[in-house]
Amino acid sequence: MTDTAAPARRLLQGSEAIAEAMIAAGCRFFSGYPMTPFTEVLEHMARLLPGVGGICMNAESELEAVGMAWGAAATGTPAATGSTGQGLSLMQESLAEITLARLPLVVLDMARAQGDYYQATRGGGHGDYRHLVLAPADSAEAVTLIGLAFDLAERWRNPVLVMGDYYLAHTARSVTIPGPVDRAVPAWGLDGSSGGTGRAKLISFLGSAKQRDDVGYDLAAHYADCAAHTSTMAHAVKPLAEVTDTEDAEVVVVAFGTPARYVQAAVRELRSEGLAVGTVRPITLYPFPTEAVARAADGARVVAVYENNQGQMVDDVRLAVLGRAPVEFIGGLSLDSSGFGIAPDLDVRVLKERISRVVAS
Amino acid sequence: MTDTAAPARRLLQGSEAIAEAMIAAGCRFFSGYPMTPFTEVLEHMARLLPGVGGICMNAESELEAVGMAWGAAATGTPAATGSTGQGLSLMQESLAEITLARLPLVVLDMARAQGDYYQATRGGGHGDYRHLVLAPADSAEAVTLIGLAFDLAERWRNPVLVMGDYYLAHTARSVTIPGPVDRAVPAWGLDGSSGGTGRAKLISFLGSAKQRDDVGYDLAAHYADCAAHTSTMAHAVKPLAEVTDTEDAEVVVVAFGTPARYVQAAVRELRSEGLAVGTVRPITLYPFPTEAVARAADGARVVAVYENNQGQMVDDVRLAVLGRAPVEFIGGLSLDSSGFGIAPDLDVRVLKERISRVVAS
Amino acid sequence: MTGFVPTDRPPSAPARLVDDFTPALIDVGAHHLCPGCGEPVAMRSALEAVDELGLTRRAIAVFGIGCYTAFSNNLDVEVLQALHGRAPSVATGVKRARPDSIVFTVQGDGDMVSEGLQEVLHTAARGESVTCIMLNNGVFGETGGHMSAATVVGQRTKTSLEGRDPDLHGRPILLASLLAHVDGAAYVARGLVNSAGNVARTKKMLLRAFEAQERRAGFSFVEILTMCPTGWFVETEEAPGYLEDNLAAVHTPGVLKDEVDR
Amino acid sequence: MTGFVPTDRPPSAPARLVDDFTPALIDVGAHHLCPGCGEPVAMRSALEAVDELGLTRRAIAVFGIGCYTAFSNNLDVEVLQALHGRAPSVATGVKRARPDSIVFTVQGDGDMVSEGLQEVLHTAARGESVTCIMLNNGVFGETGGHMSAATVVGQRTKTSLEGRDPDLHGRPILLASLLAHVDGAAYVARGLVNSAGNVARTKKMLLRAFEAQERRAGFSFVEILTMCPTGWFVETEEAPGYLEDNLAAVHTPGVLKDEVDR
Amino acid sequence: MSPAPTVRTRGTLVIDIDACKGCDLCVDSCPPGVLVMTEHETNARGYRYPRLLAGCTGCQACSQICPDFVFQVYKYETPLELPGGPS
Amino acid sequence: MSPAPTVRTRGTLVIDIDACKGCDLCVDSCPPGVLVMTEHETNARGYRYPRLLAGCTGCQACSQICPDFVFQVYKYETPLELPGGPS
Amino acid sequence: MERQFIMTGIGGQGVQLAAAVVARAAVLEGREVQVFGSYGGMMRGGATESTVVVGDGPVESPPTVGSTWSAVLMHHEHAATVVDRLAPDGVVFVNTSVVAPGTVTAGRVVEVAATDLAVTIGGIMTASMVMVGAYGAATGLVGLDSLEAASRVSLPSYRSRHAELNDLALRAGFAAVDHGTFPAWLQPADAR
Amino acid sequence: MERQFIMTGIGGQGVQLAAAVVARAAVLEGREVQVFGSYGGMMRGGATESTVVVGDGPVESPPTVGSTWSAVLMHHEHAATVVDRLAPDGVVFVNTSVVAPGTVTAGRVVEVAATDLAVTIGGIMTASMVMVGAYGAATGLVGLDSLEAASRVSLPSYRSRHAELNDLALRAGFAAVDHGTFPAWLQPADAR
Ligand SMILES: Cc1ncc(C[n+]2csc(CCOP(=O)(O)OP(=O)(O)O)c2C)c(N)n1
Ligand SMILES: Cc1ncc(C[n+]2csc(CCOP(=O)(O)OP(=O)(O)O)c2C)c(N)n1
Ligand code: SF4
Ligand code: SF4
Ligand code: SF4
Ligand code: SF4
Ligand code: SF4
Ligand code: SF4
Ligand SMILES: [Mg+2]
Ligand SMILES: [Mg+2]
Repeated sequence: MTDTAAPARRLLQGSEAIAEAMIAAGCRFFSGYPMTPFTEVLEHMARLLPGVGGICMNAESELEAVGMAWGAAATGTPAATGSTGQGLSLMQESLAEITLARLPLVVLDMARAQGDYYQATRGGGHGDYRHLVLAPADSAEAVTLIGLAFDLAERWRNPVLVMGDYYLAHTARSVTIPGPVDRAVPAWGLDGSSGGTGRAKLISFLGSAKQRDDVGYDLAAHYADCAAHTSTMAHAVKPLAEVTDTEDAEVVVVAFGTPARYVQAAVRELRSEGLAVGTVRPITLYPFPTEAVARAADGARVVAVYENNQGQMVDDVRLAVLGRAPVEFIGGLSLDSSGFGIAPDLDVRVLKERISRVVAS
Repeated sequence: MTDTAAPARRLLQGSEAIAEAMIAAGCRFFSGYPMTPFTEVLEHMARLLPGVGGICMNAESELEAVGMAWGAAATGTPAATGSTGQGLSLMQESLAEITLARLPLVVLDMARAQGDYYQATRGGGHGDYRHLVLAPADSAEAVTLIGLAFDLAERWRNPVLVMGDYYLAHTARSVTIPGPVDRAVPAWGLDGSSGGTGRAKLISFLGSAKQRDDVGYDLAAHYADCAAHTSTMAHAVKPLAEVTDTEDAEVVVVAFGTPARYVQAAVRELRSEGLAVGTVRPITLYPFPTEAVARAADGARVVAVYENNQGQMVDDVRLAVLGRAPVEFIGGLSLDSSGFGIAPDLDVRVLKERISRVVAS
Repeated sequence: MTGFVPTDRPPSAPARLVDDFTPALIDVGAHHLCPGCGEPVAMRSALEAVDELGLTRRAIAVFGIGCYTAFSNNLDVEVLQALHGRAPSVATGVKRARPDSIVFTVQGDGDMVSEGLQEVLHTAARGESVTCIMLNNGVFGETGGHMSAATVVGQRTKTSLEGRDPDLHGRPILLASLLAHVDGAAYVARGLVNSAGNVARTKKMLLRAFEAQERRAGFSFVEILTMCPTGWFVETEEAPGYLEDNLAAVHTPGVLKDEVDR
Repeated sequence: MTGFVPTDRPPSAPARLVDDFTPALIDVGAHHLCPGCGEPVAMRSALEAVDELGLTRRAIAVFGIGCYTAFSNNLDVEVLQALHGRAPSVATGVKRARPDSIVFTVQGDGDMVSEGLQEVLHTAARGESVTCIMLNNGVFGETGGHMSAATVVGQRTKTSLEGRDPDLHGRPILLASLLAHVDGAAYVARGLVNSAGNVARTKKMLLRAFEAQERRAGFSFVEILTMCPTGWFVETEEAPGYLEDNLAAVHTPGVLKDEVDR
Repeated sequence: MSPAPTVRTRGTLVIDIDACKGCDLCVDSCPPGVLVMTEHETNARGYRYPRLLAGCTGCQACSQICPDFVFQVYKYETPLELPGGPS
Repeated sequence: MSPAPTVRTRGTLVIDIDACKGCDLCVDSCPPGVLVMTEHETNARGYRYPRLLAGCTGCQACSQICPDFVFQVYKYETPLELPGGPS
Repeated sequence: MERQFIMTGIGGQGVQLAAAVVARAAVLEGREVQVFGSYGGMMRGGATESTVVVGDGPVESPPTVGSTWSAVLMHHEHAATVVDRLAPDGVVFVNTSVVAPGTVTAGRVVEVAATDLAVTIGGIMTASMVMVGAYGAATGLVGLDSLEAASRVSLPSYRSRHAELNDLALRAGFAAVDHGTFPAWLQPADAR
Repeated sequence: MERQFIMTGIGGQGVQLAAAVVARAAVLEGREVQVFGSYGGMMRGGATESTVVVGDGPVESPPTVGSTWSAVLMHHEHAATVVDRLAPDGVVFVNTSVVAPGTVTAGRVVEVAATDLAVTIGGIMTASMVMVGAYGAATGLVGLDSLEAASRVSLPSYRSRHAELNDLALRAGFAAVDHGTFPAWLQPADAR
């Protein structure tokens, strides 16, 4: 649904809003392989990028998509790739090593439910690495977080994952696409020009020490640097969360992404029915808003967690609450037969019922 | 190092012990792609399997290796594959879906340090699925756990991951390989013979409902079944841990795999020097021995966690301790320049020093 | 209505049933593929070949992911569902573990030429005794009509709206032609199902491919060009002609290699 | 000692230096590759070609993972280290983002014919304006001498101790030959470095491949057969002959395709 | 009025009208051209569908090309002469 | 005693003995065959290494084939006649 | 304040387009809007449903709603699940050319013979537009001008010749019912 | 009880093989054994080290040890890191053909001109075997018979013609030092 009249506010489906936001954020390279509901973002990028002098590659597989994005990122071009969680599974080796090569990259997980939380926040690949993870709850927020993702990727030279879902992709909202951001080509980007200077650039997940510096590959040092960097980043990046009505809440419900919108709606109704319920919606999944959750849990009798999966974020909630209150899982995988991520459970009545049960217990 | 004299006890390197134990456990199909320190297991399997009528495939990549193992597993043949954590990254899509296809498979992660804990225990792939994870600390235990892995895989029709490392692969010990286990071909295994009966078998990660049953792919039902199965399995499988000297311990150190042997040695020395230190070594990483850790933590002043990574299992320890005692991370990634997983930190003196610091604090 | 023969019940004059509604080894005839889709026709041919050769009780089909996957839980031969691109390796595992079975894959061009090109080439080079069947419509039907590595130059798809442009998107990989150059492949053929005559010719190729497997001559491969009116953005009745003029003009049908008797 | 010319210092008679210790664009001459390894020789040729064509200030090398990776942090051209098998896609990303650069990959046969076969084929089909260089020793040198998809029949490796057996392991993929059949490839050649003459001939191929890229003729590819005495289990001095008699007898050297001027 | 012309008919069909998706493939592939699509009538799913004229040969071209397995094909033991033919 | 035979020598080398890994490739590739490996002497890393006889042409065959970049090759401005030759 | 509007029918009735026109019209009037569409697959005759939420501030509702202030039923096939969700005082517009009059008893019912009207103006496929015109008239959720403007930008360029027909349909619907019977807003958007 | 034995040298000295022979000999005597070897890469002259732990019960030591009861130094190059780890009363065997006598001052030193002895018996590459023979004699950690038996099974079949030479070397070493000077065990394995 494109609003060609292009007023300040436009009615855009999530996929298109994300694509437009990426272009505005300076993204000039995108590569992907179709998979619902990521496909639509790819289609929009294929349509939009050439117009701004960018490149969109219809890669022949997810492995090739992430490889292409890697190459473009290494030139300092703001780049992104993505898929559903399933396609991202194929990219895990590269995603892990791109992080160790200290390259900025924005990765979209247009997930099919919320079962990719572990993959996104723990890194499904090998070794110690972390991506920053942002989870918008609607397309308006997606527009903001996409901008943030490119900023963070550039600032930290680290992949930033943005987790969406089928609802986000297919829900149109009136959004405002911000003005374009100009990103300078970073000094470390490859373009060939440093060849023959005696200091030709090297970008490698094995570290950037050169043999002429008498170091050779010093993997231990490189990994230690990367680990220190991850830790600095994790502490420096501000965890974001939307907190509602938790001051006096007996029950605090934690949920993220589009499902959180359903939880919030259910909680609003329960509040209006006189129940002392509040919500925390983590917006950054890594770093997790541990403090916001801990603070909300402090006065609560019980903390409930809703996720459209078998219980993954609940780990992070428990780590935040650390015994201050019991943590109850009220989620569970819900999917219709398309498998794309439409969830029968995402119904305010169902959620009210589950939350009420926790309140009553 | 092969002891061709073949007495009851043989001096076998970890890789060879694992291979011999797999053969004894009934493994008749193995596929892999070389990557140190997994390569050696592959070489031994290539040598040993033909002799027992089994098949070892030198796959052209990790993706193809896991595909071949998938096919063999679907025939009901006890099958295994593996790699390092890096190679397993490439297998994540398949490993996730093999689980949803309810197939037994043993997967070796001959890891390069301990950075694959998240990947192994959370599933690096998409969606909700879990592998059972076993982490031997030496080749003798590896022999036992390999047997257990094949038993569990068969019993639960679920992949079981065995996590080793460079030390395990390259350390020879005197071990006894148990007698061969005979595994019956399961009724669900494909061999073509059910064709034309009106009830031809179907093995699919999309569920095994057939259109003639008027169900079509009922993904929601299938995923719900799988989730229920995972949960039953996680509760039924007995978590294993080796616990030493925790009754009176002020400080409990938690560590797994070969590094735990170093921790135990350090703790033995500290005990003999009069310090009240104990250890918990998780042997099953999933299900995690939550109770054993919780019990050990109960009287302790502090729980310390050593891992040769930037802190991954520490999540599970915190989830087990749940605030009963402070949990301190005393690990950190340590690697020599080969990158294969030899760790300068794995030195009893270094570990004693770190543990003493926790005791003193 | 005069002039029409009644077709709502079997004939009253003595007659022999020569073709029944639901083809051999397909459980349920109704399916959700689009009107005019060539894939059900190709599936039918493959299963008829299995049936005619008496391989029903030994056959194991390994499915990739594409529109044809709708048949994977609808057959009366054993089926193993593999991931997008991965069927040849999975088939290899099956065949090596059960050497007496007859193993064939069903994959699309997106599956086999894009996502999983390497799998089929390695499987062929290994001379693996399996049969790979590719339903080639030059497009990702399932995701809504995107360009694949087999899309021909000029073909309109959702990702090549102006037609595939060789300068921008490169040229198609002619998989059967490539496979014919791989040593381990014993039989390589390319058929099409845009007319009854071509369906019959394609069936012969399938029969020969299974024969190659039976005789352990090596890897066998049949590519079947199928109509995808939806993904091509053409009317169903134009699709057979579009197939002929576009796809078949580049992916030329015929037997490219037959070393079964060697 | 009589009869030997002193070689511990430059000559005292007037003379011109025609070849220096460390080749052009290699930072440090010393490396840890095995005695008699052909890979440093191939690396040298590739970099000399870059140097001679004046491409030094525009070149970006994308490395795969194999023994040659030892050179990836040892060059005076820009280097991007890719994963095992993945260099062609990474090179594609670089080239598309920086169309004025000259992008080439350095990969082994394990990297390119086993793990990453699909990447190079797709890159070629796309007609990507990059040069892929494969160092083919028919073996995974780095992991200790295992069979690759390019290992020739009869070749002994750690995973084919009795020699590669076509019935068990299949037959090698002749990548250059296959690529020559892919439309987007403009230049495809196979050289070898087992003698000074062959080194010179191979260098010419490399020069031509870079020229193809400069002229945007399409994808260019040079396969270089290299000695791996360690992985072949032969003495260093036997390796050049072994290469000739075994690998080169199957992977036949020569220019397989040259459409640069088209 | 001359007697209605007849046409030699060696086969016939049963058509599962509601299974048809109106793609026209059968019509185009019938060698004697004895299949014609309805013009306005649609089946339960809203598609036009084929009807049979006299002159079917029982060749199975329609059943082999039909993506929706709509046809049963019969061959008469003795060919019939049915009214119809070129009109 | 006749005068020692001489041989026309158009080039010469500097050899970085300690960089050599004793692979013999240079020796086999030298067209006039003026490189010979030591028999017992080894370099610092324990490898035999090549030595040069008179008659080098400066053709660079050795330097182009040497995997360890052991050679500097010089061409004399005027060829020398050095003692040596067939012995 | 948020107003929900669910439109349902079967594939081919133009339901998604008509709902999008209402949504765009609301955007043109400065409202905040959210639209979620779902279709029952690629076959003809499958269920198709669109949920539109219009608010004067950022929409808080999730993409699908448990309770709706208004609904438009184009076909009886999948109407039940929508009627179920109708708020007690909800307004429901029924296409009585297809759905037998009197079938729907919940909420406050507005009956429009939309398909008949559409045929009259010369395009059976504009029935949904007729319905949306009527909806605008009765609720004032969006005005006729906005609907017409929105209809134009919602059509793909190669279909612009349909624009006139759509305008006719919108107007026919607008004229077919009483105006302002079930006001969506306390005051119109421009008076805020 | 556990006894640690670290053998170190440079690549090409046969260190890994000799250490494996000690380990296998201990297995033959019914002990529990653990061996971890590390090599400095594929180049000649790199460090090579093997850590053997022999116990009468399951070995508890990790693969590498911080402190060792005994060591064999074949070359001075990488000896320091081993001498560092020698227990205060540790026994260290020094190949004085290569390491200058008197160089090592830590622990209780046994000097053996192993390379010279090896040359005498006709195989310079058996120096490590000589050393191991001497080690067996002085410590009794393993007996000569076990060493000889272990040596034979440790050789790859295509090298069996070296077996005799190895036996000679083991015996030469065994004869070169005083027996039982630094007993590893309180009593021999078979008397347990
Ligand atoms: C790894 C992975 N990537 C992407 C997809 C999404 N996907 C499903 S089918 C398909 C394309 C199918 O095309 P083809 O194989 O040609 O079959 P067709 O639908 O044309 O019959 C894609 C990209 C997937 N299932 N898995
Ligand atoms: C995904 C992955 N699998 C396996 C490896 C281990 N590995 C490193 S190099 C190599 C083979 C190298 O062979 P080739 O490309 O022929 O290069 P060569 O060493 O022969 O020069 C392998 C398998 C890896 N690095 N990454
Ligand atoms: S999209 Fe194409 S391939 Fe898929 S069902 Fe429709 S016509 Fe067939
Ligand atoms: S293993 Fe082979 S390729 Fe690797 S360095 Fe040694 S000789 Fe060269
Ligand atoms: S059987 Fe042959 S002749 Fe009869 S209707 Fe079908 S296609 Fe026509
Ligand atoms: S081919 Fe089948 S589906 Fe198509 S019109 Fe004919 S009967 Fe109907
Ligand atoms: S330069 Fe030529 S002639 Fe001189 S030593 Fe080298 S190879 Fe021989
Ligand atoms: S080629 Fe080089 S490394 Fe080999 S022997 Fe000659 S000088 Fe030494
Ligand atoms: Mg297709
Ligand atoms: Mg190689």
